[in-house]
Amino acid sequence: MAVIEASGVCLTFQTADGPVHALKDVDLSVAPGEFVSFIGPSGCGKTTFLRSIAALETPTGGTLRVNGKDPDAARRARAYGYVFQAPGLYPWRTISGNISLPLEIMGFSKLERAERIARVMDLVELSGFGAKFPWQLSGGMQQRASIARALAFDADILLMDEPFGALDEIVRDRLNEALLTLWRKTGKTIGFVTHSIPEAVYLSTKIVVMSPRPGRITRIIDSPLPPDRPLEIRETPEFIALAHEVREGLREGHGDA
Amino acid sequence: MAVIEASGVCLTFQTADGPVHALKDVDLSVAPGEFVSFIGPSGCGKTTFLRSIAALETPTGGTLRVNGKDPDAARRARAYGYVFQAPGLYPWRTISGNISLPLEIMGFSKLERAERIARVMDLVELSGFGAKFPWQLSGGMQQRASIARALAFDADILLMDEPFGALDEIVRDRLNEALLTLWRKTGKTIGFVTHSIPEAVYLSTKIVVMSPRPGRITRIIDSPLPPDRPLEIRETPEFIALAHEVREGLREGHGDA
Amino acid sequence: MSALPIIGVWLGGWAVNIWLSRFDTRASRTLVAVIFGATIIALWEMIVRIYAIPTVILPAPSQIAASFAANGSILWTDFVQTILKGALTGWLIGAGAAILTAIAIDRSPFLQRGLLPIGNFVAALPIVGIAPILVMWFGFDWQSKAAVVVVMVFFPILVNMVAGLRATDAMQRDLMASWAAPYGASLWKLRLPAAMPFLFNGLTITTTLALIGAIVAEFFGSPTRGMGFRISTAVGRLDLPLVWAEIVVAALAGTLFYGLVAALEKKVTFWHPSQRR
Amino acid sequence: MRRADLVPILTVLLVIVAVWYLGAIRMNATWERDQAARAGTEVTWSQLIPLTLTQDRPVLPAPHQVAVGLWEGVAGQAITSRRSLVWHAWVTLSATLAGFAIGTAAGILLAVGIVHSRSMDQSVMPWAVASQTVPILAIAPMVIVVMASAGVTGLLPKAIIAAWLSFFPVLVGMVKGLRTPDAMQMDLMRSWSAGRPQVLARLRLPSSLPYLFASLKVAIAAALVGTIVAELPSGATAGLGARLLSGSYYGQTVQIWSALFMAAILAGLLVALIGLIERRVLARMGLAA
Amino acid sequence: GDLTLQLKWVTQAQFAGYYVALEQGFYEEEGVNLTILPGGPDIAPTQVLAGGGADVIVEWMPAALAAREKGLPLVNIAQPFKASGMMLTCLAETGITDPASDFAGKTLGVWFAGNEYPFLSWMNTLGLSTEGGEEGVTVLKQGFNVDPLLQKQAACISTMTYNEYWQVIDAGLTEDDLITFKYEDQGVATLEDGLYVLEGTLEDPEKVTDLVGFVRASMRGWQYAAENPEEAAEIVMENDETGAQTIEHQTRMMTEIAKLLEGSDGTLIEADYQRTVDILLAGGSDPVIEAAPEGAWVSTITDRAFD
Ligand SMILES: Nc1ncnc2c1ncn2[C@@H]1O[C@H](COP(=O)(O)OP(=O)(O)OP(=O)(O)O)[C@@H](O)[C@H]1O
Ligand SMILES: Nc1ncnc2c1ncn2[C@@H]1O[C@H](COP(=O)(O)OP(=O)(O)OP(=O)(O)O)[C@@H](O)[C@H]1O
Ligand SMILES: Cc1ncc(C[n+]2csc(CCO)c2C)c(N)n1
Ligand SMILES: [Mg+2]
Ligand SMILES: [Mg+2]
Repeated sequence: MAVIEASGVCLTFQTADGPVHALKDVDLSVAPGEFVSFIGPSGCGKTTFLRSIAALETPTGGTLRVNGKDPDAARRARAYGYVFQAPGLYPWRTISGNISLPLEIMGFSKLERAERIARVMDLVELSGFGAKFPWQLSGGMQQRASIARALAFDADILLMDEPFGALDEIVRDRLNEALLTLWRKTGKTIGFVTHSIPEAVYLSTKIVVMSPRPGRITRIIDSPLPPDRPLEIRETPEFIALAHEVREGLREGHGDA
Repeated sequence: MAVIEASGVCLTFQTADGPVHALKDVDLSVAPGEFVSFIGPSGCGKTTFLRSIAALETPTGGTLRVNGKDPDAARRARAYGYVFQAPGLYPWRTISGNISLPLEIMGFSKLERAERIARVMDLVELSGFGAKFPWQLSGGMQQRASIARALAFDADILLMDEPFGALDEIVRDRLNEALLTLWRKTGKTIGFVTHSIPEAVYLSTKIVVMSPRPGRITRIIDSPLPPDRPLEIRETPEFIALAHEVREGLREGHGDA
Repeated sequence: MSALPIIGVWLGGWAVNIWLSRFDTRASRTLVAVIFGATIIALWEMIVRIYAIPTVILPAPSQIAASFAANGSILWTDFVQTILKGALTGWLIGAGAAILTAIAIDRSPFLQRGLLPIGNFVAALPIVGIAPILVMWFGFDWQSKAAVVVVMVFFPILVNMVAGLRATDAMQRDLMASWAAPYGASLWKLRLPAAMPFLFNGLTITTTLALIGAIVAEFFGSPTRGMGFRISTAVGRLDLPLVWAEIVVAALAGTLFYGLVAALEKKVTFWHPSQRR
Repeated sequence: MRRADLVPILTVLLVIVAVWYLGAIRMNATWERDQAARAGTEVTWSQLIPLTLTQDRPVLPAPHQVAVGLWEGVAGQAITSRRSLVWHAWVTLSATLAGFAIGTAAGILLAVGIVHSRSMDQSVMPWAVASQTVPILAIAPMVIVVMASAGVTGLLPKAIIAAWLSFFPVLVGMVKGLRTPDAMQMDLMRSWSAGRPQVLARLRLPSSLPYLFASLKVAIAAALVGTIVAELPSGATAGLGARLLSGSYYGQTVQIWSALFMAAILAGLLVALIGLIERRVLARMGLAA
Repeated sequence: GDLTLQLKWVTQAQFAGYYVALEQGFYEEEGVNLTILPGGPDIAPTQVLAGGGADVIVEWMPAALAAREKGLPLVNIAQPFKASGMMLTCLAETGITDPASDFAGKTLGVWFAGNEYPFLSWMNTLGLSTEGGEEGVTVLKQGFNVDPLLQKQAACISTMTYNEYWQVIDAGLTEDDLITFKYEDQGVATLEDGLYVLEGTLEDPEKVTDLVGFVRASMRGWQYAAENPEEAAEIVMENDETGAQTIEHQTRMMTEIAKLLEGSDGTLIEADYQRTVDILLAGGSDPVIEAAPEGAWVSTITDRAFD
């Protein structure tokens, strides 16, 4: 059974300047354990689609099922971990306090909280920084903390909206590697929005290219790359060819800037 | 004669936690009409160096000459156009009002202002948006407006601090092309800070790789690429080799993330 | 038992408002506020009547309205004396002086560092306390009321304006520097516009302060007109409906004054995020 | 206040004191000249200056006279004495604190309601603004009398007037503060399917604290003003306001100014105290600036 | 039983009788548990009474009768003060010598909040408008002190023989610098500082008994105060919560008050009442009261008290 199943999903925002068609007739099926990247020019509806999956927006047409339920039921069943572009940590809580927050809300016991916090902090290589406040950490560390927070409660589906947009290339490479490892180890289903073609190609099993006005899917590219991907894979011809294909797909839908 | 001539430039910030060595023994010579990119991990002093050139910071050691004068004299002679990472438009002025501002300050006549505004708006593909206020435009458009503003008064030296950091890849490609064209046409000297290796390689005649703690130059790579560069050049072996060299240079100086 | 209709009216008004608030248009928002006010007035009238509260303690809204209608010319004279002459003049002078002072000290970090903490301190003081002194210095007529208002509004506006002049972000200042802009240009084209949201913060806060200052100062001596004078005299004569009519005038004038400044703010600082939506 | 600011602050204070002395000489000179004229004599400047600075009922007392008045009021009396400024300050302080507590509680509760109920937002806010334009200070005497008729006397009527003035800044600040969490933070809460009370306790309240403290500083100053004005009409009861009034009644300008400075010091201390608590709390929360 | 007394003004020797009686235990002897509420510039005792905040008030008769006409049924139950202490004090340098001819065009300071009636009656009898101009007088709402005279903001200000007048003197002016017009001398004196209750109170026999005891004790207090001005001033000082009074001023005030008490045993003299009413009724277009009041005083309390 598909984890995410969209057919004919439409979403129109009513604004003061008239309706904005953020999504139109979007069809997509994501199998368990897939790593799906969404790429496309600004305003093409990537965020809107991710938010619809997480029941943070409600589509105005079509059907969208998550784990066979409607998205809001899935949300209430705490099926999602969501990572935004900015770390969005609470400045008045320490790093472990931040990771602990969703666990507190979901009613985990104190003991279990401590255990889970330790595990995810280790996973994102932040052990030892638990007592620090967010602003005492670099941007990259903050972003890792926010990923740890989304991982802590072990949702099946991880949705990440440009999580590495603000980081410099070297740090980004490292986090990309870490994310791949995590995905291989846990077998989670991941939805990932990015602006970077190499990043999309490097990470995904499936690349969804979108185009704006109205927001729709123009290409779905399945990646032939193996799950094990050293950073150097980016200089292989397969990689470059795939990147080229994605770039082509992007150009098509890119009428204007 | 070199446009920018730095020898042994040091800059130390006195902070509450003790001195921060933002720049140490920086030597660099930039000839007229060169396109110099600065690349390096966060905090390595790229911004600080660019600001020192523009006389927005004062080095604490070494000598720095611009057009043979000291930077402050060059500033007063209006030698610089400066583009910051964020657009920094004045929200109470329209787009053309913003572009007009430096022209008003420098005492251009009304007629000439109008003429120049039209020209640079056309250059950055913003014609027709002159009467809009900054917040009515997308981030990319705002950034282009801020570039137009720096171009309007035709300074010899253009200093750009991660001007395209916030833009999506396609728009970024376009602006990169436009910037190259402009540079070829006008023969300006350009100093350009970026985090993106492909961008640095694509644009520059000279790539300056920096490393932090203390901020210093670790490599200066002169580009063998021809001035005429179609976007496809990025898939050529020379390009990839150059990118590889830059990445190596970056890794060297990159102790931690 | 007699409380039943009161509770009924309250619940009724509340229910209508909950229903109305869902529309969230401009008209419905106004209507909600009006209904809220009308409910309170209706409750007031009912409470006064049902519990037979003596007029000398709390007059009913209907009595206040009657007194308002009957004393139009008195209310107008008092309005002119206290609000137009005392509060408005004082507010204009105080605001003008504060703005000019702020610009004057803006260039001197020394003065800023010396004056601002003191200004902040003075802005928190119970300035009305100096009303008797200023009445002693400036005489009985509106001039002393205006003086009280000047002193009351000066520091809050000064502090806000100075903060505003410094509120330009570093990038905007650096841009000016990179264009080698002279002082006048950067004041006129950058710092004054950037200071407007702060300035208006000070201006709106002080509208109500100005009214309070002008009215209270009349307690320390006044000619035989003015809202503070009338209120204390009418209390002495047990003419409570007139007292409340004056209060209504004060509240109306205050709300209007506040509204005007807020509207001006909207016009001048249209570009500020808090004004957009 | 940083060390480096001390020199400019002292300089400005020095200038103020100098101007004050000059003003005192000028304003008090009229009286000395009139007295001389009545006695048919002339006064020279050198006689005038010491005379103007030592009057019993100066129009403007000289700084040292106020300082002496303040010192005698504070240190020259047993603090339980009716003549002790400390005692009067305490009377005023207790009503101020009570009013401040009531006002703050009301402001916070209203703000929570407004943030959660749209109909409350639309109906309460405009009237809260209007409430502040009611010249409460002018009707303070009436409020006191009316409350007395309902059997409420002593500290509470003053506290209510103080509360009336102090709830507004808290309300405005808290509404703003409770609404500061950005869409992303709210969305995070939603993606964890947190309930309203959880969002309030774990997101809205903590993020509103900086706003709360900023408003509390304004509110405590407003509460002090309210208490002092509420003390004015009942001239014979205790408190700094009563001191101010009786000073005025008997033309004791030194007493007025001493009471005024005592009030100023009280205001300064209260604001500083809140600032201290603010720094402590925010530091513990990692929000210190 | 319990009684609450609302004074007209701040704690000072003007009310010494009540404080002395309280301190000497006279009220206790009568079985009255008295609470004294000091007044202030903006406290209208009539309003406090109407609101139920007090059982008895000290008030001037013009204000009491005006309130009665407004529908608040005030009744005078005793009148400790025989004579009026009101006067206008003018600077001699203004050249005012005769009220009838010299006030026109001048600025005069007047107390409001219910204290303006005697002045308005006087101006009515003089035929002077209080709206300013050449023909009338300009009226200032006089604040809390005598500054308007010292600052020459007014030609004359209202003073009491026992209080403000001496503040002017204390400020450094001499009697020669001043010229005073007592209301008594001008024939416009109205009764001051009487004791008033609401009609309803008199219908309650228990309260009436308390009031009888209260009036008897109060008059003992007044007598004691008049005979021992220094001790009375001391007692006043002890009861002053502001701590602003000086013993010299209070002693002098007590001496002056004693003069106003002379000739009264606390019983209202009908002729004085009639004179006050006539003055208030007089004066052309805008009299203080429109009609002669009925039942505005009773002698039952004083009769029982001084039997
Ligand atoms: N709440 C909203 N109200 C109205 N229009 C909206 C809203 N949210 C998004 N939109 C519009 O919907 C379209 C799609 O927006 P969306 O944020 O999904 O784009 P995106 O692909 O994530 O772009 P970006 O790369 O810039 O993040 C845009 O035109 C946007 O302006
Ligand atoms: N005004 C300042 N005061 C103190 N330290 C500063 C100041 N400006 C910069 N620094 C420090 O100087 C170093 C260099 O900063 P700079 O901004 O030049 O880095 P950068 O290379 O531009 O980094 P980024 O890629 O993050 O923009 C950093 O360690 C920074 O913390
Ligand atoms: C605002 C104000 N109102 C009235 C009086 C006058 N007053 C009422 S009782 C009394 C007797 C004590 O002197 C006096 C003078 C005043 N002084 N100030
Ligand atoms: Mg997006
Ligand atoms: Mg930088």
